[in-house]
Amino acid sequence: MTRFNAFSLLKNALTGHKNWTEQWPDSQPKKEYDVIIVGAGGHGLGAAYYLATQHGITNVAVIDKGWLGGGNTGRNTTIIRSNYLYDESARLYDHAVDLWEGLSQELNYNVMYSRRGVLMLAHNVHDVQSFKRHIHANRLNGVDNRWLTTEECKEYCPPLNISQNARYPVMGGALQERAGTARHDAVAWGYARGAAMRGVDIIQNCPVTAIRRNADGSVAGVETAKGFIGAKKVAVSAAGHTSVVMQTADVRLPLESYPLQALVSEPVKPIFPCVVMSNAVHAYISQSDKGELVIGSGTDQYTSYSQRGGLPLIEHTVAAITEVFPIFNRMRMLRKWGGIVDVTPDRSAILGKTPVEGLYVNCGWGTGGFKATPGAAHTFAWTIAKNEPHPINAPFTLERFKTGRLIDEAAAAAVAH
Amino acid sequence: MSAPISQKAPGVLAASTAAEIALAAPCARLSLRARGDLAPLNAALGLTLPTRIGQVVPAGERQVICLGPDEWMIHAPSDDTAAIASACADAYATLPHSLVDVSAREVTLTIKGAHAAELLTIGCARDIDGIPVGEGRRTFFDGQTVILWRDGDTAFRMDVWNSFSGHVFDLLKTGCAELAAEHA
Amino acid sequence: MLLIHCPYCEETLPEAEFTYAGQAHIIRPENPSGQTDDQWEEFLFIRANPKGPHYERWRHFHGCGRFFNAVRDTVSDKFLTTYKAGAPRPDLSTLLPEGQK
Amino acid sequence: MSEYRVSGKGRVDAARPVSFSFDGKTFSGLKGDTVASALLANGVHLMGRSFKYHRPRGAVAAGSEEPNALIGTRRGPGRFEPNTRATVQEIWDGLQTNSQNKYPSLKFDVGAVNDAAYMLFSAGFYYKTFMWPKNFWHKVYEPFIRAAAGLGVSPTEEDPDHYASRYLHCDVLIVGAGPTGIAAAKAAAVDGLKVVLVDENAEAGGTLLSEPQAQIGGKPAWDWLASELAALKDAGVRIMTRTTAIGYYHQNMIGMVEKLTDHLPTLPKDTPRERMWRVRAKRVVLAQGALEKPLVFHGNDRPGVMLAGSAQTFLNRYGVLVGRKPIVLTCHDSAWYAAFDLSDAGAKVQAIVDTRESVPQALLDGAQSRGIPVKLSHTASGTSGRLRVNALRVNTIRSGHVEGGQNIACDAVLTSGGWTPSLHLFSHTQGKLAWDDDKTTFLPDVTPEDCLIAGASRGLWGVEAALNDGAEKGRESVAALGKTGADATYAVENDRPGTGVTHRELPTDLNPGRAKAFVDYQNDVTAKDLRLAVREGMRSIEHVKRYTTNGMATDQGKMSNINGLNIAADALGKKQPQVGLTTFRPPYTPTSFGAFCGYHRGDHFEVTRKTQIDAWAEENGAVFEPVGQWRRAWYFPKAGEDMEAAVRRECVATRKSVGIFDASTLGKIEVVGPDAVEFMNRVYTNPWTKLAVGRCRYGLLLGDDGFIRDDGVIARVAEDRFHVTTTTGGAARVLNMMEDYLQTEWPDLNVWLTSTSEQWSTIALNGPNAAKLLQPFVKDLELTEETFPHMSCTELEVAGMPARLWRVSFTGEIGFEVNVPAPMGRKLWETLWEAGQQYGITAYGTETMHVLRAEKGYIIVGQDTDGTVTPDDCGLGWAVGRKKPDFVGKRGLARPDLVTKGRKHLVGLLTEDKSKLEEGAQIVFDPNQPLPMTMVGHVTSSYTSDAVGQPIALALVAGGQDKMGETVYIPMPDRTIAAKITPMVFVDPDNTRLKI
Repeated sequence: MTRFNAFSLLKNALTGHKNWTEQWPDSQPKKEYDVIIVGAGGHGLGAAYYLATQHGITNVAVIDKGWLGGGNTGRNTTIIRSNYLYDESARLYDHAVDLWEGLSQELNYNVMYSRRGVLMLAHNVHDVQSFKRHIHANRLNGVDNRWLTTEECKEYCPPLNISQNARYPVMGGALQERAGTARHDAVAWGYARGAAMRGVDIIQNCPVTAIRRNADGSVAGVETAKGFIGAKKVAVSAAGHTSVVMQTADVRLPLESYPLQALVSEPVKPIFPCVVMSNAVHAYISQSDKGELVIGSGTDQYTSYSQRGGLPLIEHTVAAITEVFPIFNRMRMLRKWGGIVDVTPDRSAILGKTPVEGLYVNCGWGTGGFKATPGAAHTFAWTIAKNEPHPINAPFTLERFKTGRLIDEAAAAAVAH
Repeated sequence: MSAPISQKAPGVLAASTAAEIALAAPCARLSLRARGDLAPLNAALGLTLPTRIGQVVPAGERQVICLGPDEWMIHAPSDDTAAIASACADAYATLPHSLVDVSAREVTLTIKGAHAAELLTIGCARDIDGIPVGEGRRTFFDGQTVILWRDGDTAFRMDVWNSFSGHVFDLLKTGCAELAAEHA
Repeated sequence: MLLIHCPYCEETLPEAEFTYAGQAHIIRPENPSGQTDDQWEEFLFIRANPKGPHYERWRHFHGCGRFFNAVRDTVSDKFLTTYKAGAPRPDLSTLLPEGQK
Repeated sequence: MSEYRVSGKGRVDAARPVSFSFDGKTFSGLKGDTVASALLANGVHLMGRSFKYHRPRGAVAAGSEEPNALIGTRRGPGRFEPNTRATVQEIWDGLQTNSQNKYPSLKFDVGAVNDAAYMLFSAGFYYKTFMWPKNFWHKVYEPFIRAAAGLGVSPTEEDPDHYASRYLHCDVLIVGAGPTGIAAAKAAAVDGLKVVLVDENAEAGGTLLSEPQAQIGGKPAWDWLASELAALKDAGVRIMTRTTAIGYYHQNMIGMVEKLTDHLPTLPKDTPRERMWRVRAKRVVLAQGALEKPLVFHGNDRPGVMLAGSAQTFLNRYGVLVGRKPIVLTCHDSAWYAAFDLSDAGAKVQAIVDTRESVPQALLDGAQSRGIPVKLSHTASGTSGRLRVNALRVNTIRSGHVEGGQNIACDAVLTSGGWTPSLHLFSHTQGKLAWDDDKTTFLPDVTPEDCLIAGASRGLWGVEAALNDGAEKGRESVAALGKTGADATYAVENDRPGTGVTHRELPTDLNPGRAKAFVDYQNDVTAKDLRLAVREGMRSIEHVKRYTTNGMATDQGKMSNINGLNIAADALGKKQPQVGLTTFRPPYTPTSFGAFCGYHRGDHFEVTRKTQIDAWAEENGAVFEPVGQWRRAWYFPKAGEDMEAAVRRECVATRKSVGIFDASTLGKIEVVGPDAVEFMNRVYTNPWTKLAVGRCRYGLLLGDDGFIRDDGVIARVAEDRFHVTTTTGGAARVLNMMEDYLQTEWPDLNVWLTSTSEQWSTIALNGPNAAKLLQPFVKDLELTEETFPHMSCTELEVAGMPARLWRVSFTGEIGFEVNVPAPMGRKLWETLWEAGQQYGITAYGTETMHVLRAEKGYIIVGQDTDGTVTPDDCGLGWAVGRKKPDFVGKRGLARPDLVTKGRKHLVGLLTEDKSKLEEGAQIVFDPNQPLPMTMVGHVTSSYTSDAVGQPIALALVAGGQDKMGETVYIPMPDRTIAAKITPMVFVDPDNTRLKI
């Protein structure tokens, strides 16, 4: 496989780009693998990549019902940050950011990790208290995050409306400068190329219909559209579809799948330097390198696999954006799309072993999945390889819903009084 | 800062060639909840409580709308409250129920004029034509719960909680002018 | 925006009047204190989350205020039926069109 | 009349000249022109620059699918939009427009250097480089790439226009007012059915506007159109023009955006710029027609190269010749008719170049009679000309082999690669598409929605076919509604149904690896890029699209998707359906944010709830804070006071004499019925059976997970009637939760819930003089310890107003809460304010309320708790009726982690250096540990306190209740603060101040 660099690009340019080779082959399934990963998104492909590079396990297949990277990996708003409140979350997401920063070089594939800063706006006293709590916790955890005054917010993000007469006045914000965005497709492609290079089979358009178990209850393999494929270990990383797949192994999860929408504007010259999140009005926005304003919306109220959200939610999201950035009112929406996010009761992921021997699960990321990709994949690979929790993913167990030891980022954002 | 709608004098608040929005005079509003054989309450109120949701039954100066399987809203002259309350109280032993005075909770806006129904479409998601004249519905107007009474093809009443009434009125007023310009 | 039939109002109305209330037919046990931790986890958190027909609850929040049950296909988002709270859980085979049974 | 304007042609108004500007130069057009047609009438083809290579570009199309001719449009301050389609924007006197993505000028753009290096900027090039040195990406490469990207510039001022929205319910909605849609509307317009016919163009008619030659039932097309539209209006059909159906949502909800003012020279009063229509239709007919496909060949993007059908439209609809010496390049019959029309209008058509070996005789005759040279079995391998095409390189194809070409001079190249049905809205319904091999295109298959698709959008060519199919689908639609539609069959003369063949790239004698044969014009994606993507392992059209950005331009692939698919499929050696079609996503055309916002901007973005006393607070200089949907008086600064000074004054005054506070936003629920007390026992943690009528009790509400959800004081008004209060933000949530349990779990209970939050205005009087102040206004009740002790409630008259009077305190002082019918609130407030002057009464806001309650150790749910806190955690164990068989949360409280040792407890903190802690600050036991530190809690509340004589704080600390008196540390960026753990009550622990 050709190594990517300016020189190879130039060389190929001069030869009419005829000599580039395919970045990953379209593999057909073998009879058996050491590890089968269900779901060829960033998380699944990443886990395969780290199994190969960190643990020397290369007899691995990544199986997807559709095209790789076609799920939430290719449908999210690419926000990356790690300024979470709880130690457990902060460690996991910060581990991810550490990996993000070197990922292009690691993969020899430019995933365009853009350290442009993520600014979270506080619109009321409660936000201020909550964000300061995050900032202090992050500081003592060694996680980058600092408070900006209203004026500093405006300076950092000039399109911001800081009029105190606004329906939701900006009372300051929490800034993580180390955070930013990345090119979502490139993440999937880069991991796929890296894994394939090391012998991992990537099997696309091959729905997994069931997980088969041995008489002793342990995992035997997966039933697929292309027949049964044996495996010593099966790891499910199927985002919105995880419940459906795990059900076939009689593992029932505290998960619900909701439609999540996002949209982009027509492309314009650079106007928006960073990422801004406003939880109070439910709006998330950045500008892609192509020039489009990339805007994240909320989830619809009902569970769904339709990847098709309603109009009212989009109306609210756009209204929220123009409330905070009135100059964008005459910009135009180019396209909007939907994804399916799997949500747990405490809004934190489930990442590790299951009651079934040899079956592992990585799910429940809600809207946080993309930013966690390298960190989740890296620690998930460890757990699959060693059959034990990685110190970083250890708290994200299934048991916590029984004991009540939740990692409740949602509750910590708390209810207004 | 203008006073809340509830502290304004009854009368026209906004008008255009398309429609007119007025604040109705205060009245008694009683939320009635009950299950089972309603006869004792019918007797107490001197009317037959409607049992189909949306149905309105007028009785003299009293008017009752059925809002739910066990819920009614009674509108009556303000000085009628005590009479209704004591009459229902007498029926309580035979038919336990809940009667709560919410007269001060909300205001009533009357919406009249050639384009009154169209005006409502700026905030009502449901089909206004689905509400027959002489009936009403509890429904949704730009995110707020309201009770919408249809008194005629082009005459409506809308009951709105105090703190939402300003928002709802401003929107109706904007629509009023918009429709006038449109049909000028 | 979905269209939802309220079994109490007997009208089919826009989703805007309704609020979603999660999976249906999860009955709160008579004596919660007698429940094991597993049972209580099941009651609080474990959800079917099916891809296809889903028994779920809605509330006609801006209308009659009633909570009611529905069966909705989570792939097409179409309602197969709605029914009053307390009514028995309808049999799927009576709801699905031929060929989908 | 400019040399390209043909008098007597088109639907523009020759008597109404309109002047507008483009890049500062003034141009003249006619009423009815678009910017594009007007510029073309002035011989201007160069209208923009492409995204990546900055190549000069002109209009290729005449409608909303235009990818090249994107301009900035301005109407004075605040009214500017980028990326407007010149082919859609109607001109009006004074309209200012400008070209985009060029520097310094459209004619000379330095960005065009990229074009020279185009071999470098191949598909996905940026994934392969810009990686070294590592930190250069952030500092050098990305800023460079970003600056190069984007088309127009963003608006920078606030938008002065307003926007609107409406709901619309109808029986039949027909999208597209071409022949198909009009025939469908006519068939559906029966029995008073509500029929709506929409079209994105300024006038209805669709194809008919470009085909005046057609004779429908003996009538010339335009006469027929006029009479049909009139008839439809008479029949009550609502015809909406300049209205785009942008998206097809669940259960036949269609979003439509109506443009009301962008075409007007002056803005009418009270008229929104755009209106979002949320349409709910019982049946929908999609009649969006078809889009012409460009041909893919080297230099096919040069200004002057455009779609033949669009040239025909520019001529017949706008009376504009796109060239005097055009040449036609095609593989489909339709382009021949364009040649004929232009020729008849006086253009000297240089040749008709058709790749096919044979075409219908009628076409050959038509060409011959007009003296147009015909070149069958010919292809084109290039164009020349710098800013405008001046020649087409034409080659002979002999037995599949392309021979050396000859240049034919021309001033326009009219191409047609055939037609693609418009399936956008059909796809929004999640409808399935079926590949048609003969037509080499996708056709609609089945859709889950109550929707039919008709005419050209399902592959039927020609006006007659469109009319008859439209009529049939119209009838089908109303038949589904139990009605019988009007019968009609249409016969059309001079119709132009055509056929043709499909190409990927046109055959050429040049090296295809070097060709600049564009598929996606705007994004500069060439056939070569698509083949490269496939070579690199991109096997699905989704991957190819994302890797090359083909189809991701602002035309959303209208021009490029099918050509891209054909080329990718060929490269993969697969059939198109195996490669797949990228899903169409809303909106159909780019739609302004304003249209989505509608009325929800500024003050109306979301409702702002205000109490009856809010206006008084504003008049008296209050500063407000948003709390949920409410705005509440935060504090009442006097001249020269900052927040801290004002709050200290309010606190001191209240503890010294009397303060008045607006508590009206508290949620209130009336719980009534024989089973009221049983219901309360089940919902709240506390026991209620023994609470006497006329008494109040603090109530604590948990979720079934055992964590605190809400709290409030609750009064037993009668045996079977409770007056419950909730937190301000919790009101709706708590009532919903109660209804949920009542309706779903305990339907047997005879009890009902009614929200009375807004029935009452609630005024709180607190302070040693509160009783003295209030006494004169309450006859027949002595406000003494004996007659009306703390936590009493009663119904009586206060200042002549019917009231519910409570003796409660959220401050630790003697306190009363007076509830009066809401609208009387301000009168009572002013009465008490008046009378209170003798005691120096002080109005206080939420901040002072927070300080006073914290001094007394009262918690605020949501501030001191965060959804992970149990009653025991915050010292409220006493409020839990453990003997009760059950209450919401009882089982949850018994879960392992909720009974484990070392949970975080809410305690008081006093700093050793008397400094004020920051809310949210984290707490550690060992200040000298390295990062990451082990945090054992955080500060939930912190205030300056004159009553205590030093700042106080509440904090959650691990095992805090067992660590009284111990020291903890709060490491701040600049220094570490030591604080001592204390009980939560800082003021008057024995409640002596509560006594009158």
